[in-house]
Amino acid sequence: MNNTIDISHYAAIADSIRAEAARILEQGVVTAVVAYTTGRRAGSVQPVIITAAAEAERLTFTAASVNNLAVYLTKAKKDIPRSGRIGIVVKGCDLKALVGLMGESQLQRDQLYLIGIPCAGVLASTVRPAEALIAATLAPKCRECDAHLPEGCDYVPAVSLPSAPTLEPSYAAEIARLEALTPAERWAYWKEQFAKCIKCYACRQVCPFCFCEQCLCDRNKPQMVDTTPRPAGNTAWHIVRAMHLAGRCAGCAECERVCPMDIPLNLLNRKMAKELKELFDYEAGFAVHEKGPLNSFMEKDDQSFIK
Amino acid sequence: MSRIGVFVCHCGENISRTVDVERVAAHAATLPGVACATEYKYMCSDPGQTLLKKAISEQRLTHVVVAACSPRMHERTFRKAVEGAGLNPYLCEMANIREHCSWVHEDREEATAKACDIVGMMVERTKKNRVLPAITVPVTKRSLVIGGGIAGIQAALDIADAGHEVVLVEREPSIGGHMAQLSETFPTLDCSQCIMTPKMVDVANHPKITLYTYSEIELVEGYIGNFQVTVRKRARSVNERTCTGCGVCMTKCPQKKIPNKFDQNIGMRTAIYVPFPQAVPNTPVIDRENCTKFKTGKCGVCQKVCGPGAVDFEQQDTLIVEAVGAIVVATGFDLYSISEKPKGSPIKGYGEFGHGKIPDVIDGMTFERLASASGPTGGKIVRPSDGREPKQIVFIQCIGSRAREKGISYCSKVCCMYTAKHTMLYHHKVHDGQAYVFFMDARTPGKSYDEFWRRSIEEEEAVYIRGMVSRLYQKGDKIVVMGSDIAVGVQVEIEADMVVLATAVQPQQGADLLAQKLGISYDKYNFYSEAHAKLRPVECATAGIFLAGACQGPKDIPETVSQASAAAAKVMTLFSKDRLEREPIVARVREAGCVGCFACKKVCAYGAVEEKEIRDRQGNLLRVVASVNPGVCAGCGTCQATCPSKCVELDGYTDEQIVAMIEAL
Amino acid sequence: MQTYISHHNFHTLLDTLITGGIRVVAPRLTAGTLLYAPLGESGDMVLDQLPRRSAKEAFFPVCEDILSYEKGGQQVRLTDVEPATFPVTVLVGVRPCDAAAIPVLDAVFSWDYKDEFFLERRRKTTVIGIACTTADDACFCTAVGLSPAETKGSDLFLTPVADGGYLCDICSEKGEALVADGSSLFTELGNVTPLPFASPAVPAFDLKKVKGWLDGHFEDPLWDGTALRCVGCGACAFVCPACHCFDIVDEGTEKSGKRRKSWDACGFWKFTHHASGHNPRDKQPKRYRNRIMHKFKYYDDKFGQTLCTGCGRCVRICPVGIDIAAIVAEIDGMAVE
Amino acid sequence: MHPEKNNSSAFEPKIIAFVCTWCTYAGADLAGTSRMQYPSNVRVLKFPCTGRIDPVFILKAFQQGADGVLVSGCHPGDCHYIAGNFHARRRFAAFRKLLEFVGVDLQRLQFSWVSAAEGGKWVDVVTDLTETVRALGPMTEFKELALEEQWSGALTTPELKEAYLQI
Repeated sequence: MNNTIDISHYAAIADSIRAEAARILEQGVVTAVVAYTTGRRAGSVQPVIITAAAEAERLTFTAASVNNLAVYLTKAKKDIPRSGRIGIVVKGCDLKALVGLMGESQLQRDQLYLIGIPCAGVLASTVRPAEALIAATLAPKCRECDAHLPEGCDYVPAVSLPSAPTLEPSYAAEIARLEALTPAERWAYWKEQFAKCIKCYACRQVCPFCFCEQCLCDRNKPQMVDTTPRPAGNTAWHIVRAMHLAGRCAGCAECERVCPMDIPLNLLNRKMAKELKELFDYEAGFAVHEKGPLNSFMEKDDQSFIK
Repeated sequence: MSRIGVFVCHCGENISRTVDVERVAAHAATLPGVACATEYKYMCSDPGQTLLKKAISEQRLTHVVVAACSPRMHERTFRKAVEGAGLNPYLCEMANIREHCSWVHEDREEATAKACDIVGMMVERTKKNRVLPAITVPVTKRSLVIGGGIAGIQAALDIADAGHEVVLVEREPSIGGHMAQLSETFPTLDCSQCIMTPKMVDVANHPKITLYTYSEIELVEGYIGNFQVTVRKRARSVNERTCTGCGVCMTKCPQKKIPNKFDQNIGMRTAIYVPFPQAVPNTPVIDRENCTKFKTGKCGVCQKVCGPGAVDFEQQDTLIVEAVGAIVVATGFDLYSISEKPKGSPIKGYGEFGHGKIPDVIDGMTFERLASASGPTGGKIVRPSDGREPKQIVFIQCIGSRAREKGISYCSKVCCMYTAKHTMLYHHKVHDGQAYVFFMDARTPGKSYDEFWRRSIEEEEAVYIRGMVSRLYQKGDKIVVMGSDIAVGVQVEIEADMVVLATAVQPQQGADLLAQKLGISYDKYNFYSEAHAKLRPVECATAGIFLAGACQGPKDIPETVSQASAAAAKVMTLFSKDRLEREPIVARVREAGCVGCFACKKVCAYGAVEEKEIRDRQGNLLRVVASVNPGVCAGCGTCQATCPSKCVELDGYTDEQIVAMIEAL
Repeated sequence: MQTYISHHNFHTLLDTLITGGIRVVAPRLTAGTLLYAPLGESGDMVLDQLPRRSAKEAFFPVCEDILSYEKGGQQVRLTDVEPATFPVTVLVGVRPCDAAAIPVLDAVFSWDYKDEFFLERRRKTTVIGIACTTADDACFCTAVGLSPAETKGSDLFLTPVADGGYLCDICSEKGEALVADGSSLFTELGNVTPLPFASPAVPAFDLKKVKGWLDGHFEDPLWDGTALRCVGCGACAFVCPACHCFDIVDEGTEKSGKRRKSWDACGFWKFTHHASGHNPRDKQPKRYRNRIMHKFKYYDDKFGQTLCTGCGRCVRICPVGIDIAAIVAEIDGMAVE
Repeated sequence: MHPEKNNSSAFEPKIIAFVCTWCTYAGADLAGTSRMQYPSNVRVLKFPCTGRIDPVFILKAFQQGADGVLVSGCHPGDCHYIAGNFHARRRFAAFRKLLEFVGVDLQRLQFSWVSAAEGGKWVDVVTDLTETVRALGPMTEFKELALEEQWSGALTTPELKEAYLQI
C-alpha cells in the first residue's frame, strides 16, 4: 500500500492564501481573515484572525492546519462576522460545517469570502505537529474524506490536487466492530471511555454546531444533565451531545481531535450520520438544506420500530 | 416554600374499592411541601368542591392536587373551583388514580402503591407550576358546516337564523344527502322529500348562508375562533350565476344511460345532470368522465342549446379561503356495500348473500328509491332484473352490523325501524305480496317506535323470523333463502322474488382523511370521536369543532336533527363573545438565550413562530430571535423538544415540571 | 540521604504495598489514555511518559462528595463526608513538574480555611517522584525555575539509572518511613550511573520581571492578540497540576442527593457569570488573562509562589494552540527591569 | 406464602410511560372505563403531544431507575397538532439508534401508537413491555453508573457498598 501522502502543493497553497488574504484586506473586500499561522513549537500551526494586509505574510497552510476555523464565526465569536465580511480558509470538511451554519440561520453566504483548500489531508491529533504526513499519521477523518475539493468557494488556489492513496475507512470499521458486540459489551466500552471525561467541554467549545449560548447541560432549572464530571453525568452529557448533533454534524471531527482524554467522540457522530443516511437519506454536504433531517419529516418515514 | 393541598377522592367506591385512599392521603401528607392532605367521598360534588375551597383559604394553600379521575373528566371542574377560591387555575393538577389505577388493577396493595406514586409525581409537578394568565383571542363569528345532508342543513339554518354567516360545503352537486333519497320516514310515514326539500330551498335562499356544492375541504388551518379553511370548488362546467336551471341541456344530452348514484344506480341520467329534480342548487354539472365532449372532444350539444351560454368546458377547480370561527362536521354516513371488501377496511364482506351478483338482492337504500314516488320506477316496487312486481319479499337485518366476526361490532341503530317501514311500504304497494323479515333482535327504543314496529307485524302482515340466513341462491327466477327460525327451532326455506339487505351504516368514504385535515380524532370505524361520550357529545376534543349526525355514529333523523341543533347552539354560545378565553398552554421564547437557529420555526405546524429583531437604542440590529404568536400557537410543544438550548418553553409542560415528575419516581 | 532500588525490587515494593491494603496510585493506561489511577499490580504502571492528567487529583479529585441530603416528611437530614475514611495512598511515578505543584497547592488549601478534604489526603499520601530523562518542545520546567531533577513535593525521589534501577533520594520523613518499611528491598548505593536528565529547550523566564509587567498591564493589547482565538474550554486548567478552582453543586432530586465539589476553570464563560446576568469577564481574552495573571501574579502576590511548573500539558492539549510558554516569553521580552 | 409468588415479587420492573394527552392518555383512560386489567408497574407522564417529548426525558427516566420506558402517541395522521408525532417519530428513530450504540438494550425502550379508541392496545403494549422487562431483569447500567466515581473521588463506605449490592 502506498503509504505516503503527497502534500507538495501545500507550499503553493500557503503562498496563494497569503497573496489572496493580502489582496482582499487591501481592497476592502473583507474586514478580517480567519486563517492559520505558525506556532512556537516545531511544525505547529494555530488559528489566527488578521485584519491588515501587512499581517498576511504570517499566514500558512501545512498538514498541521487541523482546526476547523468555522468555530470563529459562531457563538462566542459572533462579533467577528458582525464586524463585516470575513475571509476564511476552509478545507472541505470545514466548509460543510459552514454550510450547516447557513442552514441554521447562523451565517449568511454573502457575509463570507471563502478561501477553499484543495486538501490532501491533515495530521492526526495523536502525533506531534512536526511529523511527516503518511497514512499512519493521517487524521482518521481524512481516511474517509469525500470532500477534498471544497465547492462554491470565492477563491481556490490554482493547484492541482495530487491523487491520494485509497485507505481503509477507520470509523466505519470501528462502528461495525462495536455494532457487532452485545449491548452489554458496548456499554462496557463506552462506560470506560466516558469515565475518563473531565467535563472540560473542549468538544463543545470547538464544535461549530454547539452554538447555543446557554447549553442545556449547563442549566440547573431543571438539571437535565448532571454537570459534575462523574460517570453518570459524563455519559448523559455525551449522549445529549451526540443527539443534538445528529443530522447537523458535518464530520470535521474537531471534538475528537481536541479531547484531552482521547474519547472517540467522532464515532458517535459518524454512527448517527450513518443512521440518518439510512433512515432519511440525509448527508451533510456543500448544499444548504432548508431543514435538517430532525426538523422535517415525511409521511412514509420508517416506523417499523413502533408498535 | 409551597403549601400544597392534596385531596384524594373515593369516587364513591370507584377508587376506594381498590385503592386505600386513607393511606394515599397519609402518604401525601409526608411529601415535602404538602401542607394538608385529606380524602373525601366525592371531590367533584358540591360539598367536595366546598371542602377544597375552604382548605385553600384556611390553609393558605399555594397549589392543589386532586387525586381522582382522569383530568380529561374533571380537570376543568377543579380548576374552576380553585379559581373560585382565588388561586390561578393552573396551580391545580389532577392525579389520575381512577382510570389509570383503581379501575385497571385488582390488587389493593399494588394499586395503593401506584396511587401513592401518581400523587407524589403530581405533587412534584405542581410545585413547579406557574401562574398562567388567560389568553384571549378574537372570534370570527362565521361558521363552516361540512356536509349538506339533514344534519348540515339543520345546523346551517339554526346558526344563520341566529344572525351569523354560514359557509355550507357539500361534496355532491346538490345538498339533501341521504334524507332526500328516502321515500317515507318512520314512525310517521311522512314523505321524506316533502319535509326535506323546503329546508333545502331555505338554505338556498338564506341571505346568511353561502353554499358551495360539488366542493370539498382542501385545508384547515388556525384554531378555535380563527380558522382559515380552503375549499376546493370543483369545476362544474356550468356557470352557476348565468344558468337558469331550465334543463334543456339535460334533455338534449346524447349520453342518457349513465347510472344515477342518487337512484342507487337503478335509474339513469345524462352526462350533464342534476342528481334529482328538486336539487339545490338547480344547476347541472357535467360528469366529465362520461361526457362525450370531454372524452373525445366532439359533441358540445349542451353548450349549443344553452340559451344563457352557461356551459363552460374550460372551467377549472377553484380554491376559496374562508375565515370562520367554528366548524360543524356533518358528513353523514354511507351504507356498506357488502359485495366487495373496500381497501383497508377491517370488514370482511358478505359475498355469500349474492349482493352485486344476484340483481334482485338489493340494499335498503335501493328499496327506498324503488318505493319513492320520485324514484326511477315512479314508486312502483319492481324487480331490477325483469321489472316484475315481487310477490314474496325477504328482508334480512343486521347485514354487517353486530357481526364481530365480519369486523363490525356496533348496531346500526336504524335498520330495525326502516325494515319495519319497508314491510309497510311494500304491503301498501303490493297488496297480495308477503314480506318476511329475518332478524336477530328488534331494537325499537324511541317515541312511537315500538308501536310502529308492532304495526308492521300486527296490521301489515309482515312475518318476522328470528334467526339468521345461512344461505341464499338463485334458482330460476327465484331466490332461495335458507335460514333458521330459532324461536321455533326449525329450518326455513323461502322462495323469494326479491331480497332486501339492511346493510350496516358506516361513515362516509374518506372520513378519516377529512378528520386528519381537521385534526379531530376518530374511532376504528372512522366515526368521529366526541370530546366526552356523555357530557360533551357534540363537541370534538379539538376546540371549535362540533359534530352533527351520523358522522359520529349511526343515528336516525330526529336524533340527527337534535344533534345538529345542539351543535348550532354550541356555535352560537361560542359566537356570543367577542373574544375567547383560551387555555394559556402556549410556547414562550426566552429571548436572552435564543440563538436564532429557528429549528422551532421549522417544526411548527401552525406557523406560530416568527422572527423578531432585537435592536439597541440606536436602532442597530443586534440579533434575530424566535418569537411565538400566542394566538396561533396550539401548544403541542414540538418546538421545545426541538430547541437545542431549550429557550422556547411550553407553559404548563415546562422541562422543570416534567423533570420533577421523572425525579419523583 | 540516598539509596538504591533495583527495578525488580521497586515492583516488589509496590506489590507488597498493594497486598498490604495500601492504595498505590501510578500512571496506568485507562481506556487507551495514560492517567494516574490505582494499581491492581505494579506491572500495570507506565513510567516512560507524562500522564495526560496531573497528579493533583490524588489530593484534589476531579469530583468528590461533600455531603449527602435526604428529605423525609418535613425534615432534611444531612450527612457529611468524613475525610477520616480516605485511604492511605502511595502516589508513584510523579514527575518533578507534578510533584512540585503539590506544595504550591498546600498554600491555598491551608490558608484562611483549612480544606480537610485536601489536607487529609495530603497527610495520608506518600509521593514517589521520578526524574525526567526526556522532554519535548512543550516542556518548560526549567523556564519557571524548576528542573527535571527537582525533588520539591516528593517524599522519595527516583532517578533512573543505566541498569534499569533507581537511585532514591529520601526527601522527607514519609519517604524515610517507606524505605524503612521495605528496607530489605533497598540496597547500598553502589557504582551506579544515573541517566542524564532531560533539558527542556525553553530559556528561563525572569519571573520577577514577568510579574512586574503583569502588575501594570491588566489592560493590554497582548490579551486580545494572544487569546482572541481561545474557544473557552477548560482543558488547560483541568490538565494543569496547579490550577485548583472548583465549583460546588447539589445534584439529586427533591428527595435525596449529594453536594459535590468538582474542578472548575476560569476559561469557562459561566465561571464569572453573575446571577444578575452580568459577566465581568465578558470576553474570552479577559478570561485567558486571568489564567496568566493568577499563575504569574496573583498567586505570587498572595503566597510568594508561581502557579506554573512548566509541565507543558496545556501547550500540548490546547485545541487552538495557545502556548503559555510562548506568551510568558513574550511578556518577559517586553518587560523592563 | 407461596414460593412462586415470592419469586415473581422479587423484581417488579419500573416502567415509565411518556404519552400524549389526546390519543394514548385517552386510550389508557378508555382501558380504565372499560375495566381492563394490566400490570400496575407503569407510571404515566402526560404530554400534550409526542412532539413535546425530549429524548433527554428518556435518558433521565433511565437514570432515575426506570427498567423500561414507553413512548406512545397518536397514529400517523391522527396527531391533534397536525404533525407532532411525525417529528417525534424521526427524533426517536434516531435516538434509539444512539442508545443502542452506547449499549442500551432496546427491548427496554418501546414506542407505540395507541389511539383514544385503543384501550385494548394500551393494555397489550403495557403488559408486553412489563413482561419483557421483567424477563430481562433490572436495568442495572444507569443505576451502577449513578454510584460510580472517578477513582480520586471514590469513597469506600459500607452504605455505598450496600447501595451497590442492591442494584
